[in-house]
Amino acid sequence: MAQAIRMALHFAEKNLGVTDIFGEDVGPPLGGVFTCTQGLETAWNSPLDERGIIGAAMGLAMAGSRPVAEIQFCDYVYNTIDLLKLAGNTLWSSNGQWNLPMVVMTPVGSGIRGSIYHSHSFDATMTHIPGWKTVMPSTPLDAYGLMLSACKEQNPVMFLIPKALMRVKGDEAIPGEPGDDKQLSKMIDAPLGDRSKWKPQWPELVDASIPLGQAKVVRAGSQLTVVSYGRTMLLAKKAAETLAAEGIDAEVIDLRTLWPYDWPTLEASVKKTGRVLFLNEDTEVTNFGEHLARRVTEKLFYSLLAPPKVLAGKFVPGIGLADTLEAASVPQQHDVEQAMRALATMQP
Amino acid sequence: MAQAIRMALHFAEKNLGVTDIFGEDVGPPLGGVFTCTQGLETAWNSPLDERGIIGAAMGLAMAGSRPVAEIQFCDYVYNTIDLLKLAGNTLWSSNGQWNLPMVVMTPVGSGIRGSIYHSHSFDATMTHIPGWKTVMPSTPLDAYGLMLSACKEQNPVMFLIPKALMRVKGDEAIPGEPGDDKQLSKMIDAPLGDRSKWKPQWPELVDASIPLGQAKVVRAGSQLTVVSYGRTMLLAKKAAETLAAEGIDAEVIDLRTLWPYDWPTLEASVKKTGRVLFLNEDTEVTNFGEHLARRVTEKLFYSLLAPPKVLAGKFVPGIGLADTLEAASVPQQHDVEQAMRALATMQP
Amino acid sequence: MARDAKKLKPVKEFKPLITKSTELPLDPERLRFMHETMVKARCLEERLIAMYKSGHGYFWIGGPGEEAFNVPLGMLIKKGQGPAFDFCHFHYRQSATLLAMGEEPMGAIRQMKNTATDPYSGGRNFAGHFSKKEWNIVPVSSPIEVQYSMVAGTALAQKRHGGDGISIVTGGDAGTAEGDFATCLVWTSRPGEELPVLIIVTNNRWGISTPYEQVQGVEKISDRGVAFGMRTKTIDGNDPISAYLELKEAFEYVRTERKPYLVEARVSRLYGHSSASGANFNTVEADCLSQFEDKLDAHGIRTKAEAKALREKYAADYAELARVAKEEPFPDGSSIWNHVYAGEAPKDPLAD
Amino acid sequence: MARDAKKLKPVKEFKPLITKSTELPLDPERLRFMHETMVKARCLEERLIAMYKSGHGYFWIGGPGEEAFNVPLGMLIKKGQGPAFDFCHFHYRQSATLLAMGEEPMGAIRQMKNTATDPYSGGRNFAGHFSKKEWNIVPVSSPIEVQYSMVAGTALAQKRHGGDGISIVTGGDAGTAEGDFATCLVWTSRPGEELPVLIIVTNNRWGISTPYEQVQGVEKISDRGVAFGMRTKTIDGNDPISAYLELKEAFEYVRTERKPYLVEARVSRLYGHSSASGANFNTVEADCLSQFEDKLDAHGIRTKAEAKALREKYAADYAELARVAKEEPFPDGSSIWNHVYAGEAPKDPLAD
Ligand SMILES: Cc1ncc(C[n+]2csc(CCOP(=O)(O)OP(=O)(O)O)c2C)c(N)n1
Ligand SMILES: Cc1ncc(C[n+]2csc(CCOP(=O)(O)OP(=O)(O)O)c2C)c(N)n1
Ligand SMILES: [Mg+2]
Ligand SMILES: [Mg+2]
Repeated sequence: MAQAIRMALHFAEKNLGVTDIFGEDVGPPLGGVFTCTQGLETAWNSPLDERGIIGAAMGLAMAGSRPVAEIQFCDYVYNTIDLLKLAGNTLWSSNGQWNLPMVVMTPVGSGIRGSIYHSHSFDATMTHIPGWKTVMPSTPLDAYGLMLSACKEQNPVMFLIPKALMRVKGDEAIPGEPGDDKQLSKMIDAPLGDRSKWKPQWPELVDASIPLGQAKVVRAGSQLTVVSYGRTMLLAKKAAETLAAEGIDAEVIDLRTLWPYDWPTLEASVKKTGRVLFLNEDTEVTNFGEHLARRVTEKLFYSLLAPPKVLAGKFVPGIGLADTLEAASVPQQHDVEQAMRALATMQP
Repeated sequence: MAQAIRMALHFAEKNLGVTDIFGEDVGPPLGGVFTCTQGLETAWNSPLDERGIIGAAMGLAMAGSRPVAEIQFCDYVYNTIDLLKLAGNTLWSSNGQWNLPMVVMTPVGSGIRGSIYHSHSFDATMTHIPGWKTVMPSTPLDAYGLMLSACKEQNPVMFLIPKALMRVKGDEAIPGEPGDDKQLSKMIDAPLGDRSKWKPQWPELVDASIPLGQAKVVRAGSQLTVVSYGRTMLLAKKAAETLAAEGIDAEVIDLRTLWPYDWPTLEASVKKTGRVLFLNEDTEVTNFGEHLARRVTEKLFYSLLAPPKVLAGKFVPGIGLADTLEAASVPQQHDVEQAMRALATMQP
Repeated sequence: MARDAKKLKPVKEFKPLITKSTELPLDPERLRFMHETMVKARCLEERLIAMYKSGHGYFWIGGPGEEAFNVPLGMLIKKGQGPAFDFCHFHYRQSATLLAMGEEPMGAIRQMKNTATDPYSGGRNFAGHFSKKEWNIVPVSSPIEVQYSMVAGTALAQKRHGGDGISIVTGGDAGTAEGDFATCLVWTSRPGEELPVLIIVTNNRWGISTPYEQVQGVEKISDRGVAFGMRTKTIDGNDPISAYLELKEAFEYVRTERKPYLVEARVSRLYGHSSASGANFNTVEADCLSQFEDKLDAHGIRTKAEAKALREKYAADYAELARVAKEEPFPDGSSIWNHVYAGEAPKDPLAD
Repeated sequence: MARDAKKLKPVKEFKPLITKSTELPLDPERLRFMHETMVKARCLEERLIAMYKSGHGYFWIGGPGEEAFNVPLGMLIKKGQGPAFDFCHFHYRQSATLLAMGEEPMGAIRQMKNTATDPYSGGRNFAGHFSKKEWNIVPVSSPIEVQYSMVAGTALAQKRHGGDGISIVTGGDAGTAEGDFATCLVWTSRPGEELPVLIIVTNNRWGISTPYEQVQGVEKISDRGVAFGMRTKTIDGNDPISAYLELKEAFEYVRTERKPYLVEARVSRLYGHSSASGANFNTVEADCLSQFEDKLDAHGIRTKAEAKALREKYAADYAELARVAKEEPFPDGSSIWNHVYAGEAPKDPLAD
């Protein structure tokens, strides 16, 4: 997924008017702690100051530039919430004068043994901030296509990158990318050692953008619906396969855009199955899955065969380093299967 | 309510070990923009720096002092969310070594024509932060009693003050307060003009603390439950009276402590009525009312006669200054009545 | 770009700075413009206060007492849209600057009254919260000091764009305690990437009720720029002549060197912090307007009687404008859905 | 208070600073202690790196290269619990300071291995994230620079408490771009309310991969304190003798004057930023330990052979400790509910 984002940003700086890709260690030589910005022409290193990063992105957008700003880990975005709110209300406060075409991207979630400060989720906090669009892909192809749309947007977009999936290879190739992984790596991954003379060789990329606001039905099913995004999406997909073998037929929806989200797709699915699990890994109190559950319950109550279920992170102050702690804190494969099974078979 | 908080803080600095009451304009001469800290011995003016305020409170708590820090309006707390998270995880991260006995208080909500930046709610954001207790009174007596408990706590407490109720007089007196409002004002309100020689005359106050985590059934009823807190609590109470005249018997619960909240009281009420409205004025996406609705739905689904309803603020970037805008953005008396009526009469 | 070029002309064309006809270091025409604009600004703020006091507005905040600084500031701004022109990141005391740039007073009055016609926020925001995209005036927002974190962004675009457009940021003394002020110093002074930002602090020695001396150990706020290798100075913001000359020097440096300059201006706060603190005239602090009027009179540039007449004229004009605004409609409740997203139809996303 | 008094004694008692028996300005015993502690610190970090590289830990970050500064720092700290003693607001490169204060190395090894026995975080936090309430070592947390916002709080309590306890805060050069660094300068220098804080910046001229010169226009970071009227200096952090003497002067000032002092120490980063950047030895930067060993040898205080023997001894000792830690259990999954709230039983608040 890191490569997909890098290719999307390359396409965007070449074709979509992106002028600045910046943040801590985003420029050469490192090109981002997850390599998402290696070899990009407009990438530069900022001071270690998240408030300055968001503020500069806002200013650039105001002056007609098109910034993509990175917060190195979403764990470090929390001293900028006022600025994120401001970016989200500037158009509204000025009664339509100042829109802010800017993208903020940041790695989120658990799964790399990141301990307390490299495991945070940001979807709950972000979806509570009006005026933004929020995206979270679970495949490289979606990451590519959604990033292109983000870079075309007239409004601020928060692009959440599930860090557990950074190095995961997708089933579907990005148009233009060579079939061979090694070849791609040779072309666009910076070499070890001295990089001062290195230049990437970009594949011929095309505008395979994916509109914001469209969910994807990853697996059609009839007995229950699972709605997820990011790392837990993969758990849901695998769990659906496991349960299929047990005779439970689950529909799996990848939300992809968290705000504005694809209500028609959700509605149709829940009307069909009558059972729905909202799955994510942010802590579970005042969680975005609870918003989705509330809306489904309010609107589709009389179509429901069982209470909508939210499976999310435990309400603990952090994700501990030891594997045992992380496993107990955020949904694991087993938890997802169990929740789906329970939901599918629940009777009054 | 401002006087109640002031009296509680006086009691706390005299009897509960509170050492520092500080924030912007908290000390003399002003004693807080809402007069909550007039005449207090340990009140002092901080630099205009919210991060410094929260940081200093944490440091004071670490060193064995007992701070009550004020953020002048919750609208200005959003650049400190990282510090609030840190305060909430310090005990946990240090495996039990460092607890932080500190109180942060801040005015919240609409109702004073505060426009975009003096109308924010903070309950959704705050209840998503683990390790804190969060309180929001709707009467002066509760404000008094909950503040005393907050000042005794071993853990960080966020004390949200509904600013629309700052000047509202309660039905029940605070033990020790003179029956006559004018007399109380003469005793403890700072005079206009030169205050350098003024000293308050405190009434004889007692420890009327109210334990954190206990809701109050404000009105018993059988046909539906309304759960609220703060400004909207008063709307709920009044609406219940109006609806009673129409033959609809509503139970009204004042949550008072948002976290940890009083699940047994909620559960008992919803089991009885089968219909529940969660009412607050924070924006409605990823809202704390949605958490409550989710829990009720998951646990009490088969007792429900209608879908739990969340009535909250519209998902707009701000509350506009003009009355028309504010009225359209956050629940008003009429909206609450209408929602209760609809809920009470809803049939499949 | 055609449009840009058209806007290049300043508010008013003046003769060369130093003239022989007076000992004052500015030509009389400029001095009279300055004075008249200061009068307009004072009368406008006093009208807004009067509106507040008579219930035609919920909250007042503004810049009376700072006119001697804010008017020269506006006179030096290169107004227009886009990176070729100056960007203005202002706080809530900048009405005099807008007037000096040529803005009509009616907008401020409408915003005070929160009518739908308010050109800055459509009745959504407080008085003094200007926003004018045509002139690169970015929305004034209530949170103190956030503008100092944004200004590097517009300046970076300007540096890249070329030309002499600069970014200007203003804020108060107390606000410099926020980390954003330091952010501004850091981001505008990166080696080899210095940014054309005129960093201004108007020091009135108060943050609401808190005296500067009680909470800040910095003698001269401008000194905070020294470690960053930037030019700095502290100037008298109560004298419009010296303010003009000092600002002119700073503007020229930033425009041509494309580097930051930190200017602290000492100013008065003549009606207290805001309506929340009563908005009554403060008789202790220096009144830059009456001082300037004394000087103009002494130098035979404008007599006291003329000055008084001007004050009366504008007071009457703005009272009339307020009467007009009072008849204008408030925004419709349903308009809360307008402009949540650019390019999208207004709607409640959760409506059935 | 009885307990406080007992703890007053420093790590080790030394003779007077300057002795006649050597040209070096510190007595041989102190120099040998310093050296041995530096060796311990280096060996400990190298063991942690080895653990990481062999899969016995997920992430390493620490302070090799900073021993010449961090050991003297620890020697000067007045350790104990409560406001009578020094409070330590450290970042993640401070292991040498803890060892100099008398800490056992086993804790760091356990934290690296994230065992339940980790005394700092119970297997919850990364290596180098110390916390020890008994010695006022407040929890090291990953977010850069937040400690600079908290330090005023402990110092305020200390100033009020009386005595000579001070607060010490450490962090890196890149981090000074965060607003919290400025917050620290503002809050420690309020007029008449100055706080006893030793503000330290260890400048290794890197923030992960970003060179200092690329992003910061400040020549000497210590200059940022000048505008605030505080004492400042930039010192050589690679020489433990001068670091000791410079720190001693600063400690004494802060202890007795009860005012802040900003010290910037120039240090090396000998194994790169962290395990994320490979954690390999950097042969370009100065190695304070081998330089010090040359000096001690030249002055006949400790021969190279003795130094080598010490290194071998501690390397072996810590390898053994790591073997012990490897056998220790990880925390139980259910322990996530421990210590969410002080004084309350562990539980999932949403459990049925
Ligand atoms: C972040 C933030 N904190 C607090 C406030 C409340 N507030 C409004 S103005 C003000 C004082 C500002 O003082 P100063 O920066 O000196 O500017 P002045 O008003 O004196 O021009 C305060 C505390 C705010 N608007 N924003
Ligand atoms: C608020 C925050 N932003 C980003 C990071 C990621 N990060 C960890 S260390 C580091 C560089 C710190 O550099 P410096 O302050 O110079 O300290 P050094 O590591 O060089 O000692 C960064 C960017 C973080 N931990 N916290
Ligand atoms: Mg001021
Ligand atoms: Mg560094």
